[in-house]
Amino acid sequence: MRPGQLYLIAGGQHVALELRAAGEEVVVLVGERALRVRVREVEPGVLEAVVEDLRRMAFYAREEDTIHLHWDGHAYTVSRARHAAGPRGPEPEQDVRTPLPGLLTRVLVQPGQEVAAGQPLYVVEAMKIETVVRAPRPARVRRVLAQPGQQVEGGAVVVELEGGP
Amino acid sequence: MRPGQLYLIAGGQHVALELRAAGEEVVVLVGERALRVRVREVEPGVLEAVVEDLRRMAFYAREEDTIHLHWDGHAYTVSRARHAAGPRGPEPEQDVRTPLPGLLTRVLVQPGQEVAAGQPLYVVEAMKIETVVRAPRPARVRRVLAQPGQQVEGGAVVVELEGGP
Amino acid sequence: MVGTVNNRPPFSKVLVANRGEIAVRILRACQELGIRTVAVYSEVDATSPHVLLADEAVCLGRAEPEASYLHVGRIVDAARRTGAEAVHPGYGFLAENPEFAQACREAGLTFVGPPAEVIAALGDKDRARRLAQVAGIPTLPGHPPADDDTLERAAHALGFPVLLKAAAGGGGRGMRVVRDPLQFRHALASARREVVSSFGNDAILLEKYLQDARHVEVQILADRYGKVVHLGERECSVQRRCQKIVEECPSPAVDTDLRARLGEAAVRLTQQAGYVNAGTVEFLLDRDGCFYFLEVNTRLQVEHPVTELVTGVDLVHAQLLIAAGHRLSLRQEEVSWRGHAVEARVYAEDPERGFVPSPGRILRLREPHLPGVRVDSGVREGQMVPVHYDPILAKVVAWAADRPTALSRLVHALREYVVLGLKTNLAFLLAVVTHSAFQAGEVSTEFVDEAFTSWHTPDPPPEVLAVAATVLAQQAPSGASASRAPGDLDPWGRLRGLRLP
Amino acid sequence: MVGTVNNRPPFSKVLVANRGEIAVRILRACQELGIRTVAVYSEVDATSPHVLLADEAVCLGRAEPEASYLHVGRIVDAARRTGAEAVHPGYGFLAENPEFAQACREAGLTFVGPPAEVIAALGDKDRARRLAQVAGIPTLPGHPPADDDTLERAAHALGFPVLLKAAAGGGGRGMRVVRDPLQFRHALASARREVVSSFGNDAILLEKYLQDARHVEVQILADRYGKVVHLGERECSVQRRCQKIVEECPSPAVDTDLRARLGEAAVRLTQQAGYVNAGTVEFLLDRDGCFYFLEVNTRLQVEHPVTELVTGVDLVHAQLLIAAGHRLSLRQEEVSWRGHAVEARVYAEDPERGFVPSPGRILRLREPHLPGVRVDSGVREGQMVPVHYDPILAKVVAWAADRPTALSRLVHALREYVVLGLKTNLAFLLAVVTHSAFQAGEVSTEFVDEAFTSWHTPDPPPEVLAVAATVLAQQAPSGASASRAPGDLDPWGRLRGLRLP
Repeated sequence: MRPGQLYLIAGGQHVALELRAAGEEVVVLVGERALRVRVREVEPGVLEAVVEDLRRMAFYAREEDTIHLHWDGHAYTVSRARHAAGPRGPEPEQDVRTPLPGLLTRVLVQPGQEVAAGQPLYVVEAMKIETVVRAPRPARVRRVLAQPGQQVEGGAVVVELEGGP
Repeated sequence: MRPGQLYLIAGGQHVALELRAAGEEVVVLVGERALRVRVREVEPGVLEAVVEDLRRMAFYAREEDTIHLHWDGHAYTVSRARHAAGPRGPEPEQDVRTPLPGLLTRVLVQPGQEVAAGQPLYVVEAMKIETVVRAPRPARVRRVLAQPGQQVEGGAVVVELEGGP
Repeated sequence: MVGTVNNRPPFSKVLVANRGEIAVRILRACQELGIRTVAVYSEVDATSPHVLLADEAVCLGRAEPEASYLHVGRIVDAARRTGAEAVHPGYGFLAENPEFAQACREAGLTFVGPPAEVIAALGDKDRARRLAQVAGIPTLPGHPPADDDTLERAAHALGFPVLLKAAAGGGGRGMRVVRDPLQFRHALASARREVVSSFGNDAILLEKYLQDARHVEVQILADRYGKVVHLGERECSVQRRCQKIVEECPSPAVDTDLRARLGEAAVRLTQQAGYVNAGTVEFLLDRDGCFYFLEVNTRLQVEHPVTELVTGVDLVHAQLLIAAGHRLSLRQEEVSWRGHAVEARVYAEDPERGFVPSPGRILRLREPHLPGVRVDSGVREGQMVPVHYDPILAKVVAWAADRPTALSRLVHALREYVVLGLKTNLAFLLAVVTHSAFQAGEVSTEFVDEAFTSWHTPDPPPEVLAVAATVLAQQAPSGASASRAPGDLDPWGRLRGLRLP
Repeated sequence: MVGTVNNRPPFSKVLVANRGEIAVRILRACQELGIRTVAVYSEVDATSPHVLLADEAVCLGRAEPEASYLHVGRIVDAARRTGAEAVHPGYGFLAENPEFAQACREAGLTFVGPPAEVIAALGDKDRARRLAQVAGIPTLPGHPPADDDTLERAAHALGFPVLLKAAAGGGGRGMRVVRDPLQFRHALASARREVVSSFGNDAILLEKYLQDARHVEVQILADRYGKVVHLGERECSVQRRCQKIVEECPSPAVDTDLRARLGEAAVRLTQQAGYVNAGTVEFLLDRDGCFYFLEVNTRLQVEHPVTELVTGVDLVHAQLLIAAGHRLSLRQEEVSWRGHAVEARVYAEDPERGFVPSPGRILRLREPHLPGVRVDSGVREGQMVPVHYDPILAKVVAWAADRPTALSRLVHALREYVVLGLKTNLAFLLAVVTHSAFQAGEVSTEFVDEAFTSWHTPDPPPEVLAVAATVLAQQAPSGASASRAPGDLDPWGRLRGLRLP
């Protein structure tokens, strides 16, 4: 464990935390709270976590800098961010990414066009369901990178936006 | 995989097998049969095994030279033996070992005594149930190594036998 | 229930023409009856649970449904080559395709479902409406499939809101509620596009949209000899954009009298249609207890387990026995309803992004198992959930002697359901089943779309952030850290006394 | 069923004074009713499932039962300190100990079971026999507890075979069938030793042993206000050395008329005894349909799930509600039996060595989950099964509309049950439930001991030897080979087309 600052992304939010070693425990400063934490992997995919006086067995899975954790009836995904952000501010919006792989059935905007927040940009069909990808903010269309009828990957940028807040 | 002879113990029987590499497969000679085998661990604790034309997913667990395998509705334990034995002959009988840890409640024999096969030697109580440990073969009692009232470990020798076939 | 002869299997071998949880469900039912089983699969499903469970498995082709689970020729061929006597279509895919039923018949295979002609007649939503009218069952005002202009004029004549429905197919695909006349053309075009890719037919019909209504459906069983019984209703009002997500039996809005009237209508309609095998008649139910015919689903429903748990009748067993020509020995007066069952559908979808399907690898899976809870699952840990099919992972069904206890069981089961690695709707399902309106049984088909517009997935509590941070601050695990070390002392045993001494 | 008031929890907090599957079962029942829960545990159970499931957990002491689950003072103290209102004892341990019930009462805690006086009266097998005789229920000829000489004389007077039974306690402990007069003294001494360590009392009574009989027991529920109903019988003839291993409901030997007569006898006896809460009256049933009183178990039975699945009544919920003073609203004529349920008890024991308990670590655990199958489990993967307690791991219970289908389900479930690392009786259970006599429902309490004397665990087939050899010929795995590699392609996906193309 390397003490110091750590930046996480969870539920679309950036969070800055500070970790300090304290004997067998770690003290994690989250917002205004300081939590004593002890964590061990007891079986592959099972953590034992002691947070303050609470002891819990939790299923988890790790992929590189991301941890999936089932805690108190819910699954959470927490990733390590490369850089800091405002304390628990929204994640800075970047390119619009296709939420899932599928068939690009329609593109509803053209380069140069101004779009409002929430305006449909293009439509992907996958698993028998049409998914409309919308502009996350007011912006201008810079480029359109794929044509209807093409298969697009999850995460692919089909419409590049510029401007906005 | 090292080809060659392999000696296994399974279900109290010794089995000699021969393994030969054959491309991506292994050919295992068991008794008079030659079986083409391909095995991969696909997840921790899950094997994919292809034996001749049969493909099967099987749960397994390995402890050193022992493998536990769930196959076609049954669990089997197979261990690697240190030395050869007759082809599928019975495992040579050795010391009588206590089958489970518990309280030694009674010892029914004395050093020097001749015992018949099946004759009760001593009684262990565990999990609320009395277990009688019997002589596996006609023999003579060499030593008695524990006293009633003592806790004995699983696998411990309480009565040493000598002689017999 | 359905008469069996000396418990001889109804068929020697059955091919299950489906995948996922419903294929697993049907394969198990066959095995219980002593029937040998054949699975079919697409290339991406080579190691899916249904393939591993079957006695034999045949690869149909590439992942695309048209090359695999929708490919009539290949499925019939697989059945022929493996010597299957019957084909069970499950739901979705070819289940309501009359050409498939016909192709099976021509190949000498028993199709586990109604005759092709009945599927065709009832699958055409417009014909089904007319059949219902002939049987004296109320229908909502509407207009048969037509071109865009005709439908738009009809919509204005009916008055908004109106409902667009695919004339072919089911499962909510292509359904659109249109409230704003200006949106009509756009919604119609979108519905036609969605429908054509699912059913190969873009015919859309129109119905007056009934506000604040419940979706209630009646399960029927019909044998080859004209006998039909109903197994009561299922309440399916909890829908997100016309897709059912939580179903229950009985309906909190249906009493004994209404159940008898609904059941009688369903029996009358299916009897007149010459129906055979298991089927479902869907109705809308208004606040005054008036009901209107919606459509007939000529197959096993996703939500069939709630009826099974409450009536004690195994619908898949019944389907197989009826298909084998057995007589239905169950009399209507013998059908009894005991306790309450609720089902929640677990989907691989991302509630944060408008519930888009969220395919990916299941890194960790622990399904909940408690008394009174049944999980019909079609996935395994380590599996890649493919992008090409319906994103359902499993159904969690809770039974108890009364509705509050059944709901309580369902909540516990959903909270104990561990799926890591892909997004699911589990948190959303929990929000729905713990909502006060649902708990009170006071919901219409608009409930979910109205009550959860501002819902979002729960933020991680500080404990989760702290634990995650502690783990992430360590080196990413090498393989070694995941070793099982079976000979060790129980690692849990090392830490004691942190609870009350 | 049992009247609840606005679904308010019957207690705010309940302590469960047990471990393993029955503690898990009771904790879940409490949680479903909205009751907060307290687990107790011994040092070796610090991370057992029941501890992880409860809201709070209190360590009682060392592993030995006397220092933990049998320690009345510590359990009562734990309940007091955690603010529990009631204590549920489960089965075994202190469940039938009147001093414990009394200690709970004196500490102001509700004991979930009958009053201490009733436990004492019925727990004394000799007093219970006399109570049955007073209630007009047939009993077998016998002799009350006495010294060895008196009992031996009585045995000769009764004629062999005779049955030795512990005057205190239950669960088959200390029971011995003595067929050979020469073995009588030896068997008596052995029974006394076994019994004194379990119940702290070596009193043994004698009964004529009824050959070729069935063990059939009746479940009753009694509220505090004198109302008693019965929930029909369970067939428990499948026993190995007087320990039940497979149970079912209904009994293949009991028809409606006999059920009514058995039930009426059980109700009469418990009513006269002032019984409150759930209880079981055990009978022997001979070939002619005559039944004889055996004993009353004043607690929840291990095999209670078969009754729950067939009657739809949750016995643990009922116990809690009755203990809280609710009235039993269930009328006898409302009790109905639907379908058939069979339970098999999975034990950590080694059939190769005379079924000695086989404690150890569970390296791999996959419990079966199919429609109609309930698994009540008390263990988790990775857990060390301790040597100190009853070796039960779980119960597998299958329900279906008819007995053959229920048996078929049970067989499938047992075959899919994966426990690796310790020996279990699973292969033996499979041999029992697939045996032709059991399949035909034609078994007496001697069935297992007679039909399986030469049974041994199946030898590994050549495929298993070949696969094991291939694995063992490789280096023992380092940690790295067990890595999960979540980012990889699905490794199953790499191998295709080995089945039919």
